[in-house]
Amino acid sequence: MSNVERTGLVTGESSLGDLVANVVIAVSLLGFLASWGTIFQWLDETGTYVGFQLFHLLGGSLFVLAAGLAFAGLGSYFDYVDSTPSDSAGLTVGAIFGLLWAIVGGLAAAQWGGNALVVWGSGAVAFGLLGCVAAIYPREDLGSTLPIALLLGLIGYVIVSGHINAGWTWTPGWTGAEFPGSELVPVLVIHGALLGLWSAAKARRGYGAQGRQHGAYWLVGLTVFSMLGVLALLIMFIIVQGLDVMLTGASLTGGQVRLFGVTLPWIEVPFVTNVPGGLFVDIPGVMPAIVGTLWLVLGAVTFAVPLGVGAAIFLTEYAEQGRFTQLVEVATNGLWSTPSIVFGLFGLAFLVPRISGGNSIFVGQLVLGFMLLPLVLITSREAIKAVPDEYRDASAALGVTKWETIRSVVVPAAMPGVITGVILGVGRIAGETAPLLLVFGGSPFPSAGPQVLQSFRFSTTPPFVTNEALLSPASALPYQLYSSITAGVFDHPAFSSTEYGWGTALVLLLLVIGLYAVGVGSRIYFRRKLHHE
Amino acid sequence: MSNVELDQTEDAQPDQTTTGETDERVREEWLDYDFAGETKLSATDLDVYYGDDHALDGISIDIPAESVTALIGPSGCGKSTFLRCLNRMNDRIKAARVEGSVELDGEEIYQDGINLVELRKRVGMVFQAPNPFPKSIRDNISYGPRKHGDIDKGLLARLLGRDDREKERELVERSLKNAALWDEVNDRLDDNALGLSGGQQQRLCIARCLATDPEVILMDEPASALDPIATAKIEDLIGDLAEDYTVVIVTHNMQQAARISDQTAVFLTGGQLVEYGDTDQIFENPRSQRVEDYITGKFG
Amino acid sequence: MSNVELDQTEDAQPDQTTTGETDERVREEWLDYDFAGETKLSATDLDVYYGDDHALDGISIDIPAESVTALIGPSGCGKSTFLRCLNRMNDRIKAARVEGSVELDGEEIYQDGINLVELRKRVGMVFQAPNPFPKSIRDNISYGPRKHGDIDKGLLARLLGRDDREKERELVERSLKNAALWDEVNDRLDDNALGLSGGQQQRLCIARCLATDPEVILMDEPASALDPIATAKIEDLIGDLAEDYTVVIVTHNMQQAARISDQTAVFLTGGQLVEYGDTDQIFENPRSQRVEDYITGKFG
Amino acid sequence: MLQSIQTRATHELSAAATFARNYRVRTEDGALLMHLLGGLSTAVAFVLFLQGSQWTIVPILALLATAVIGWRRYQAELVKGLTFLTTVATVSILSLIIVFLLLRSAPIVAEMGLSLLTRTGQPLWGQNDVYALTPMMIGTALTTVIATIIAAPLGIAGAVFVSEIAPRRLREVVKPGIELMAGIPSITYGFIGLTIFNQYLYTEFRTPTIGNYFAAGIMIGIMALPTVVSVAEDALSTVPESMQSGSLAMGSTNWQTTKSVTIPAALSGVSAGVLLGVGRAMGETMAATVMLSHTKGFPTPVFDVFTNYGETLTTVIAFEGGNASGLHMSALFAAGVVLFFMVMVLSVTSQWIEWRMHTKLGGENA
Amino acid sequence: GGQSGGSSGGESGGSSGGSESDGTPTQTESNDSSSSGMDTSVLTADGSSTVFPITNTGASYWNSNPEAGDEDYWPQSWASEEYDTDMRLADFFAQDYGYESTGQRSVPPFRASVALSHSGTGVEGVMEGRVDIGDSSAPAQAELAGSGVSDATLDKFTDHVVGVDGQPIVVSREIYDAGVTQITIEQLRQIYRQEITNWSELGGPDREILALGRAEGSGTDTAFRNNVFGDPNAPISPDQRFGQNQQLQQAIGQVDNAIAYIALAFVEPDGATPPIGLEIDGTVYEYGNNLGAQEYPLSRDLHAYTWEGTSRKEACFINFLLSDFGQETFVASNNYFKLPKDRLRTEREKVAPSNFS
Ligand SMILES: Nc1ncnc2c1ncn2[C@@H]1O[C@H](COP(=O)(O)OP(=O)(O)OP(=O)(O)O)[C@@H](O)[C@H]1O
Ligand SMILES: Nc1ncnc2c1ncn2[C@@H]1O[C@H](COP(=O)(O)OP(=O)(O)OP(=O)(O)O)[C@@H](O)[C@H]1O
Ligand SMILES: [Mg+2]
Ligand SMILES: [Mg+2]
Ligand SMILES: O=P([O-])([O-])[O-]
Repeated sequence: MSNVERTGLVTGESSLGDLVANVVIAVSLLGFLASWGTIFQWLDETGTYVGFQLFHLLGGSLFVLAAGLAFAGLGSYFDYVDSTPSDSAGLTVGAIFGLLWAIVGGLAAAQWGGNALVVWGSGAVAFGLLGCVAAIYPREDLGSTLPIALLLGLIGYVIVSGHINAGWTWTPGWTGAEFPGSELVPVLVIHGALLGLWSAAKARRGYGAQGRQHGAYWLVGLTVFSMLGVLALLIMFIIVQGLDVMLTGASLTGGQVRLFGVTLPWIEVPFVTNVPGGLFVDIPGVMPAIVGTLWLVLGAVTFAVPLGVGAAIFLTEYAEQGRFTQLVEVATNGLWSTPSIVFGLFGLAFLVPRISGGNSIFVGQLVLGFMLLPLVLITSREAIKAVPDEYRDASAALGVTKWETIRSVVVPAAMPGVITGVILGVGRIAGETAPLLLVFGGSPFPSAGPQVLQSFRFSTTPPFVTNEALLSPASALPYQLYSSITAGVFDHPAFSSTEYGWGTALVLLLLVIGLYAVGVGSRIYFRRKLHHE
Repeated sequence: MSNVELDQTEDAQPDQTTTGETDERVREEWLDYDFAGETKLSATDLDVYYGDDHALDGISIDIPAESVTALIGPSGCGKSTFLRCLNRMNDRIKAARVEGSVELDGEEIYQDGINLVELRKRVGMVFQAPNPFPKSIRDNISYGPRKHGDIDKGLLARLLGRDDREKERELVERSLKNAALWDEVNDRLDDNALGLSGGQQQRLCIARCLATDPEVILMDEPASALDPIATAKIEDLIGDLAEDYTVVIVTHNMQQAARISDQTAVFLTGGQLVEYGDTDQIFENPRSQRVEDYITGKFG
Repeated sequence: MSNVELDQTEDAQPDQTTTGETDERVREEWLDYDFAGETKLSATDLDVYYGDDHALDGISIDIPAESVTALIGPSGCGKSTFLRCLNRMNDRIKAARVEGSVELDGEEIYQDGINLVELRKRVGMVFQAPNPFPKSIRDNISYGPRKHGDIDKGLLARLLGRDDREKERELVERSLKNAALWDEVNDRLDDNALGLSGGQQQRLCIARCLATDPEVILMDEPASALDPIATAKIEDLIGDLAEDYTVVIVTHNMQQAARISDQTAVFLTGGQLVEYGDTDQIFENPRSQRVEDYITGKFG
Repeated sequence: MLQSIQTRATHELSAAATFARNYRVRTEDGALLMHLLGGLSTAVAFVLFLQGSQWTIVPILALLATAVIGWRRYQAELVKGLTFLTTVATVSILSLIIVFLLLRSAPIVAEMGLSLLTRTGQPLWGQNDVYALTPMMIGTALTTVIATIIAAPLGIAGAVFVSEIAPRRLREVVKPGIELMAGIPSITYGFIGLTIFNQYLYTEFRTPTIGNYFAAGIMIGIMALPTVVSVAEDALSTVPESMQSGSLAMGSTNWQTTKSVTIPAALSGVSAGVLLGVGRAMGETMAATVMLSHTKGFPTPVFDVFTNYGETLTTVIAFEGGNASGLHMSALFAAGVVLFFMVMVLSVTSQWIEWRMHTKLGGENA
Repeated sequence: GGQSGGSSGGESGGSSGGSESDGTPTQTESNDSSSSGMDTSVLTADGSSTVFPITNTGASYWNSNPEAGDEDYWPQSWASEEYDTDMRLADFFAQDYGYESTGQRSVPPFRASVALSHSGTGVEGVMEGRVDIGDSSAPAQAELAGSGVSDATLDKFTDHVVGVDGQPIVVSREIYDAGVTQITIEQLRQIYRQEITNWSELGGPDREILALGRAEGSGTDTAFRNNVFGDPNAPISPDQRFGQNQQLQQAIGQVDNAIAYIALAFVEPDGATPPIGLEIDGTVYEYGNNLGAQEYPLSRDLHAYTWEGTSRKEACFINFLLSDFGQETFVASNNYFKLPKDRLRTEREKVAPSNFS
């Protein structure tokens, strides 16, 4: 990555200072991971590992950090270790240390002095000031290590000595909740490890501008990886919970598919192809919900794409850029951030009585279409704006009219952007639940999907065409998931409600993530294509 | 360029007033200048404003048919603006306001009811950076004629058997040959035009312009984005084109202007046309001091 | 520029092999060339690749201290690439790979463990388009020194009474004066730098660079985005700077190179350094035919 | 004052007249007729639809017919007209939403007046025709604040990481990955929150109820995170490379450049991203609906996020929308109005900030 | 479009093969019958999660239209011995109302679709014409109490009672095991007024009471307030409310200190939601013993409301639920009480085929 980093990484022989800093970094990482493991209950909080109690290990790791940091700071100060520290660790660091020490001071005062505001307040202020001054007054190498070392040592002592152990609880007066040591200790260690990591990373590069960069990068990097880890865990969790359900009775060749009169073996996934309700299903599935979702998406797209693209063309190609376009822009952005439940309310008040009199697919399509519309408009506009003016000029210079230019040059060139936008938008509305509760949902576990195609009827009285299925309620994946969670009266020997819910969640996740992947992929593809040719 | 002027940086600037007067005199002189060919395009008292910005200041000039006329001058002096006046591409710029008159074959193009489509078919344009459409080479060439209804190869036409493929094939071949590109691309007419090199793309743009059979070709620094070899090819091509077409070319490269043009017009800052005449005369013996300063590289 | 060469377009290109040989001979000659001053920067067998693209091809050159060295050559020949090698800004380009050696005062800058911060403090850079930070003029100037910890004026410093305002004031004044901008902006040092004109912005960037007290100043076409008057000011400034600093400047304007530089290096397509020597000699009497062709405007 | 309005009005009028005249001159009679027919049939269709008439189909067919005939004769004019119609339709949808929300919330406003938004005494909801949105507003505020505390710093850190710190390889994986995460349906988050997180907090921390503002807020924050990262990263990566090069060439470190040049220059874009995330958090429905306890009241102290009360503006609509009628329904619409305006304010603010950035930096390529 | 109908709507008995033939006849069938003037559109129902098990199971059977002799669903013991028919289930119950038989599995004379929310929604829905049948576990007037609905409007509801629920009080397993197996109705009231907040006050462990409730507007909630507090709008303050019975049931199972009122179908005497006895005026009402008794104040009727009379289609389906087969299969097997003989007779009369000839 950064060249600064690269050079530094290969600099010189590893000195004792580097070694200590590396050890501190490694120990903080271990403590960090172990604490998360404890919170996720992968590690037993009362268990014994490598001969020590888990909490003693965690507390001990803080001791190690404290000692290492003290060495790193003092070593640099007394010139045992090469470094280029600044005059002071800086105000931000001072403020943070002050805050941390203020918490320590406040708690300590409350512990020994009582719960009066004067007592813990003055304790907090005194310690806070001390911490702050200790951080900013001495040179950077001392200011950014010693206050932390002291703090970590203190926390480590409290944990190892058993003042705070798994059974201990903190019951603050302002809430009914209680905070047990079994959860507090890992939280403390996580934060302690982050502090130690930052400080050690700084020391590793000899403080100064380079050290600050190193410290910041480690801190940000670790935070971001934890965040990604949590997000990935969420997805993994759904997959783990839902996969068994989804694959119940599935086989690679068990199914059959008819192609040109020949019956061929085919993949069989009953959970995906079966209906949930009815009597004759061994393995209830989500087929009607998938069909319902597809109809919803199809309707929304048919409604929103022509409107959105049309409006985008008008706004970019025809309209004078002025107050009117600005108004439309504010309106579309507003529409884009309007909560989905508000769309649902609107559908309930405005569309339901006028169209179907009750929940129906058609109203659901329209409401989702309203939600899709601003996204299609915004992305189409961006895409059309991104078409280089050179194309328009070239076409005009050949004596081609505006509309012909739009049709033959602008729209084709903007198409990739529009398509990508639409796919991403579809991914979004396919998982939308809230408005469906109000305007769409019918039987949560139907025994048949909506038969839209078969239901067209023509007549001589207006409205000439009717489609009963479109005007009836149905089920869709997110709606079905909601029903499984809340109603859950899904009684079938094959699955419990929750199992069925996880299976539905997985199918929904696969569908939506699949759509997103196609969208993101197509954007990358089109971008590459555009840049390479 | 010789090295004689290299140390003249510190020379005193000529007095501003004097220059003005000189220019005035010079100008009257070249207004009477008689070119060999007949006049194809003629601008009279042309002023262009961008908002309050006076970009062209009373330009009057006659451009003869079937020859190459070069427009040179420092950046921002209005060369491109003037060029775009000649096929009314300035109409596309909201802020631009044009006053005065331009005649094509004696017919005023700034009159109400003028058919812009027809005008731009007759006065084609090639831009600074090559800008082929992201379509196949063939479609790039036939784009103009198809939009004008000269070639019809839509689905309907195909169904009705009124397909103009043969006509299209001929047109593509002729245009590409005229633009000296046929030999390089005839085996990949259906490839995307964006896959061509810069020089090929620029010649494709010229071919595309030729396909609509224009009378005048305007070129705005057509070689400035190209490497020397591609530039040389384009320059050769321009020489050939001048046999059948009236070519007006903007360039910032004075050697290029000198090499390829028959007449040269020098614009200077402020949107003034300071001198216009035979290329040899302009470069060897400019009448105005400012033009001489410009040509010898004192500024710009 | 004289008109002598104007009709030489059709001249036969010199045979490639011959040229190569000539260049080789020429090169050996100028490698022995002795400059007046001591050598500040010296590149040896420098190759740069962008992926598979060979952008610089074995460049060896000694750049003398306290003088102006101009790099000229057609577009894409690698001038900017070479310049960026001198302060390792090429490290930022992912695709770029540098081989060979560059020494600053005899110290190799392409060695492991080099302190890039220190290097770039000593070798400053001014870019083609002015790029001031969206901060006040004062903060633009003091940005570098503050980041290096030479000036401290944060809240903390103020609280502790360690405020370096006086030092900052002096530095700002000195740098702006050196960049010939002080008179124009001294009454609005706290205004946003983006409010300055292009020429002023560029001089601000130069002042910003001077504020970190570099030894070498690299400039990549610093005046190409500016109007003639601003250009003239920058050129004057460069002349003055050469008294204290080593200036290396890339320009596409040959007159400019001739006007302001002491030595000139001519790069030609393919990333080769074809000729290097005293500016007067290069422009009056180039040894290589290709350089002469280039200088007289046959291409580029 | 009055005069200036008058001159302005005459000015606008004359501008409109000029526009009309130009339009009249430039457009052929047939095309004019077509525009007229199209506009008329759309208007009629809309009025009929408003009344719920089954005859709505007739003007729609007329519009279609006009379009089909127009396509053959005046294609360019037709397209211009049609695209204009679509634009108007987009704006009308927003206006319709506003109008209907306001109309339907009028009864409760008439009944409760301002105390709809300020009442703190019992009864709060349902008794004696009293419906106060105050507890839900507090609930929305609490969840939004918690979500913002999660999403804003982490989101910005993520954006900085992706655009400034991560090596290119990693970036090419992480960026699309985060975008994928933005697509996970909120009901899925809700399901996890309900079965895992609620449960964890209840057993470990003995929270008064299963599910509370804290849990919901954190879940919503995680949900809004990818949006913030994505938008903020876009803003960071549009900071011109030349500015960063300028800083680096002066010998500052990458981190100094990020802190002192890149982030300040992208600040408006980054804050727009955060505001967008906050808007999402505020409007988030499903996760909160399945996670909260659906009892209405005020936590004491007000920042007790583990309180047994749990209802937000969105959840009350989703939870009770199905079986409400009369004043109760009207109160839910009022909740929708409050929600809508809060989010609208955020949206307009973020647009304004972004617009400021453009003018300040002088366009994208400053 | 027969093909896609076959794959999407085919209820093909668990195998994906052979579904192709299902689609097309459906269409012809419904075409024919609609031309004969019969309303064959989908019958929709919505509302109470308490009534849902009854109507939904009914709808499943109805939609599946099993053949006589299908031992799982329409066994000989019912078809030939009770009803003396060899027709399919739905065909048989529909014929008296003039519907033609389809003779096909999974193709009923008309489909039934039952949605799920609260009683309030069902009552509103049927009133506003959004659905044909409104399920409710509390009387409509109690559901609508306080919303200003006039008596004239209330008169337009046609009440059909399809089963009886004896709403039990349940607690978390831990509480039950700790010995709290019976409380008085006064203690129950105090719990839901937050006057008793700790189980130790009831002889249980020292633990906060987590008083759980159902959503306002649910029949269970309305009935509870009506029956325990004497007013459907009585203010009660449970700690937490849930949308449907199932969610409530789950929550009780998850925690160790909850109490809740719930529908019979969701009680698990040996599982996570054990019922406790309720002492009223000296009588102890216990699960499995006397919850169905008329005197038990929490017992309640389960309604299937129709609006402005009952249409042929609605009557046909409700009659199906009221049949002996229906009472046994949909009501009793879902843990509810069947209607007593005399009430059954009056209810059946309301929807008798003779009303529709
Ligand atoms: N679209 C426009 N809007 C406003 N001003 C413009 C516009 N285009 C050009 N100008 C201004 O008009 C003047 C003439 O511009 P023009 O592009 O014609 O110059 P030029 O001679 O072609 O310059 P160059 O050699 O840089 O292309 C300049 O001052 C320029 O800033
Ligand atoms: N970031 C890059 N990635 C890949 N190739 C590059 C990159 N930068 C430059 N090149 C290539 O390296 C060669 C030299 O480029 P360089 O920018 O050094 O030329 P230059 O002499 O400065 O040209 P100019 O006068 O146009 O600025 C060119 O062929 C160019 O395409
Ligand atoms: Mg130009
Ligand atoms: Mg360059
Ligand atoms: O029967 P309910 O679901 O309305 O309680």
